[in-house]
Amino acid sequence: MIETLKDHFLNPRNVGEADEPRFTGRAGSFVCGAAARLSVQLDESHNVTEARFKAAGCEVLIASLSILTERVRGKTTTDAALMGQHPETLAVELSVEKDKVHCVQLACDALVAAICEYSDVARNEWIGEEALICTCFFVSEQTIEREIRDKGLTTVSEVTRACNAGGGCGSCQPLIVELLEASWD
Amino acid sequence: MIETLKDHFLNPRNVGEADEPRFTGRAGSFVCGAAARLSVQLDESHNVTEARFKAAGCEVLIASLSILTERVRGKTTTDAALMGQHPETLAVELSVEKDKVHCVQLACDALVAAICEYSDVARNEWIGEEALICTCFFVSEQTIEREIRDKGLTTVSEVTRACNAGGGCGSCQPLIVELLEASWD
Amino acid sequence: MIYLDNNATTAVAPEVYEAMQPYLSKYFGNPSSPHALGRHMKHAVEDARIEVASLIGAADPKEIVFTSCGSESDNWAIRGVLATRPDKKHVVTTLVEHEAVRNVCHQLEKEGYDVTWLGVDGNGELDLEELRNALRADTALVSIMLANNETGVLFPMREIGHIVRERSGAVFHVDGVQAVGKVPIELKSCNVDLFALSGHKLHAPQGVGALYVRSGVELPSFILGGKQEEGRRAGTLAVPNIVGLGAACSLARIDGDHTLIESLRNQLEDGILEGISNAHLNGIADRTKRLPNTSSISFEHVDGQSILAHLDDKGICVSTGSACHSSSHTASPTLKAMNVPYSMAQGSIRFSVGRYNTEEEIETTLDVLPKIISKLVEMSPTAK
Amino acid sequence: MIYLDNNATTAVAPEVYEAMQPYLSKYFGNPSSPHALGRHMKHAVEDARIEVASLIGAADPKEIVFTSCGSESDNWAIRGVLATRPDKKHVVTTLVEHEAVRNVCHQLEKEGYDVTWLGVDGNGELDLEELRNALRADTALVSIMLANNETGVLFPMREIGHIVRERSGAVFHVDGVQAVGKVPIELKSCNVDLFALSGHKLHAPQGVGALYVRSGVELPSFILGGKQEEGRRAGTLAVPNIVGLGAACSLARIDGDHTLIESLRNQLEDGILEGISNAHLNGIADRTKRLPNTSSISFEHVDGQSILAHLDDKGICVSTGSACHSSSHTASPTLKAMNVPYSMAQGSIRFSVGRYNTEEEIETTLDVLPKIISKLVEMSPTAK
Ligand SMILES: Cc1ncc(COP(=O)(O)O)c(C=O)c1O
Ligand SMILES: Cc1ncc(COP(=O)(O)O)c(C=O)c1O
Ligand code: FES
Ligand code: FES
Repeated sequence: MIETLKDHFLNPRNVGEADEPRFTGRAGSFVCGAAARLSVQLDESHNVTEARFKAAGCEVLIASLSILTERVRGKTTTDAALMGQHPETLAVELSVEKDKVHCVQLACDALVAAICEYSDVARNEWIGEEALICTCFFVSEQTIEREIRDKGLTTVSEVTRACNAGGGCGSCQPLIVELLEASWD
Repeated sequence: MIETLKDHFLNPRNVGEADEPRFTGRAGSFVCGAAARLSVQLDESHNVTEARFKAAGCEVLIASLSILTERVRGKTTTDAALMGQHPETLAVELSVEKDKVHCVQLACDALVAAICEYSDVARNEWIGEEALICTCFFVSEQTIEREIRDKGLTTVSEVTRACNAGGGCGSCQPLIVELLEASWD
Repeated sequence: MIYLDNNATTAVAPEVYEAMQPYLSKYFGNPSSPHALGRHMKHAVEDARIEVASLIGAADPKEIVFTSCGSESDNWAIRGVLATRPDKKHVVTTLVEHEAVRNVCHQLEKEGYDVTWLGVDGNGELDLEELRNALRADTALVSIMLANNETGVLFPMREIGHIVRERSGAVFHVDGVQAVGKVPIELKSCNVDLFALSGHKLHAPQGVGALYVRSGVELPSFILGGKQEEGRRAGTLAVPNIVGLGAACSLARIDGDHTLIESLRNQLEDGILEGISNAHLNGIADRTKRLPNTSSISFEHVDGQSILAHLDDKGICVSTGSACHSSSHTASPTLKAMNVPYSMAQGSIRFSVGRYNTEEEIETTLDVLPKIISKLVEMSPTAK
Repeated sequence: MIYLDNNATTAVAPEVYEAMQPYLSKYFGNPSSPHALGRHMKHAVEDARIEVASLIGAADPKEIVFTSCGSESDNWAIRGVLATRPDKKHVVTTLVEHEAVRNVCHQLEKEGYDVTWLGVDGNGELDLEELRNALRADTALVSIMLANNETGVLFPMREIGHIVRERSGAVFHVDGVQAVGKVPIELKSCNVDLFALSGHKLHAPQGVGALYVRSGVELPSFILGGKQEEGRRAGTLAVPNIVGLGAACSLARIDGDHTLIESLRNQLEDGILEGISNAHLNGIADRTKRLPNTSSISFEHVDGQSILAHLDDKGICVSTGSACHSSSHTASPTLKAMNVPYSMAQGSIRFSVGRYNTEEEIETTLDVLPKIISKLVEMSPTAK
């Protein structure tokens, strides 16, 4: 176990709950019995001002949460979500063994889930002219529809490659699927 | 391995062939590949004056032959045969392991076979009034027939118990069987 | 270093090491060889066999066959019995066996055997009535452990043997791996046919075990080859290890007082249960019904792996459930069978005291542990 | 004591003992345990695995699975392969395998398998054309040793592997127990799927072996239980022994020059064949086709057991045929397969030289042996 990991496990940073306005994500595994809860507080420009966690689980889970909550502070929700989308990067950095990668994944899942909660809220509260689908990359419904139509896209990942939508926290992916289905009719 | 056995194996007594008149017995085993040849020289009173052996086999076989050839010297053929009939006695005396008892047995078999050779010759050369069946215990045909008839005997071991016949080298047992069969008719 | 993981493995005792040492240096040879070196090795093996036989009260040293570990002994016992009775397709075992029995029985199910899995109550105890009812005309084998590796709960081997004999023609195999050296055992007066043990649980080295095979019980070899062990287990005998096992059995027999070990365990168990509010004992409270050295304790809302890692950081070695689980993450089947709630089972720690622990070590543990637990409870998403 | 029985077992090398010693005293723990002691043990095991892999030229240390002995490795290989291919009922092996393969194949015949037993010629060599013709669509396994334990004759593993691959879908298992540490081996460049070795044949302690399982070859566990060895072999790892095996492999690799051993063997063999008129070599005369340390010699009209016992009396340790036979008395199947006449086979002695023999010891042997033989010839009922 490398020193960083050990240090973050033994002296976890940011244990607890973020202050309001707070968005919370959960993750758990019935396989290993671990449970994690991660909450972020955001300022008006969607930057993370605070991130905190609670968890019951192994060293890797706890250290990962401790590291992630440190790293996302000051980041935009999009960057935070992208960080959560790449557990393998963190796993490699921490030299985590293969059978423990899923614990890093759990921590990342909790982070992504917190950002998703924010995205869902932000999308619903959006009052712009065009409906906002992807809050992570600020992509409107019209833009996505145009991309689908013009380029004949058929899958979410094609859409993401074309205009980023769906490539952050992923909360908008079900909506993108709906737009794809509508375009087939 | 006890000392006597070891001594007799390393310094076997009586290797070679007895002088004439010589009676020879052989024994061998296809299981362990051992082969033994034991010869005795007898004086006119049927006492063993010399016993010698040759053998290819294990320590136990060779030591047993060495011991037997020593012990039978001066014995009557009957006592020699009886010694050969009790390999288990020698095996216990030499603390031979269970899976090596058959090697003691082989040595004894060679001794008994030598005495049998003598008995067969002696029986054929017998010129007394009544036919001699058991040369070991000097029992005549008539005696055996009477025992069979009077006591209603039906097996060789019953005959042996009744009059000793057959209890030495055993070479007369086929003849006793014939007498038993004749008595049934 | 405070080692409270003696059910996972034990340190080689200095007495054992001393006995083995010549067999790793000046003495060598194959015990099957009839020359002087071989005979010397054979004597050493036979002396060890006598020691093993006396520790477990076998009627005859010939009933002991050396193997490489407890798992081999268990596998051999089960497979061997079934091979001799191809027409009987029913096996009785429990839900709380070690994997060495459990996984073989799972495999048997795949092969078409009918396996009855006896459950346990909240205390980890069997219902002997359930056993009685499980026995059938086609029951080939009953395989029930003597002492549970996680909770230390003891099963009534003598009574079970009696029931098996009375009610069936089944062979009775006992996984005694955790019990040997910790509680008195006298097999000759029990209806036990086969009994597995493993050296490294009683201060012999890893890599040697034995199977007791009661005289008259037919058991074909598991490993075929040479005629070692009277044709019952092929493979050149592991003389240094076997000598070590003999020495360990002799040590356990002569110096087998568990009063100290038991008092240390009690001190630890009492200290934890009294001092830590979310701590709960797994297994029956009555200590006469458990091994003298084992405490399995669940800390609610907390994860066992992080307790283990924090203790490790303080130089204290323990297990979560059974050490053998530690690289998989599935919840312990033993605790599940005992109906320990999930939130508790996840936070279970096995403390297993041994010959070389001291009161001071227990005190240190009792000082360190509550702080770790309260820190973890604070961090828990489920505790309030 | 002059030990010329190194094919039966070898002395633990001082370097090996030194490597093991800490693992029998200050270091202990279960390599499956995640705490500090367990991790230390695990590292030791993984280091040993790398050593074994390099000695036999495996592509990846993960291909090495530790077992308890060569016999277990052989049994596992054969049983494991057949379990994965229940529809294929044909096995090819030779008449001169060690019992650990031979007796499993005999058992297979009883279970309904069709076993082709390849013969050997008077030199102890295989006919590869016979192998080619034996391979069939339903051949599940080919099991052929690398070096014969009695005669030291080497089989062409590389060519055999090529033929097996080219002509069939069979898995190729090699019993390499006598070869490892005596001849260079590079499995990654051969078509070998499984390869058995045993520590005590190369100066590691008795009680540890390994099976090489080529990446991608499916092989269910032989011993079921815990998840040790990535679920491939249950049972707490025998760390001291495994460390010993690692050290022995490292020793064999770094200090693996057999020039001295070979010259001693040649001196002995030449001395016997030239000096004793009824002595005949068993196995091919060409020494490049035999192990560098082994001479099997038959002394006509004389019994091997008594030669052995006389040599033993003079402090010289040898074997009759294979040491494993010594408590049974059946003639050696290997010599029988080579058509060695009965009167010669009975008088066969295996001399196997090792790392610690000296020229002086060979001279003593060459001085003592002719006297013993002539004494025994004199005593023989069949010699004239
Ligand atoms: C060729 C061969 N295979 C297998 C074995 C069996 O090895 P072990 O005795 O370690 O089980 C031996 C050793 O006797 C051998 O020589
Ligand atoms: C109850 C029980 N049975 C069997 C075993 C297996 O023993 P070994 O690891 O020696 O194979 C163990 C040890 O882990 C055990 O605790
Ligand atoms: S809203 Fe996060 S990826 Fe679109
Ligand atoms: S002749 Fe010897 S027993 Fe009768």
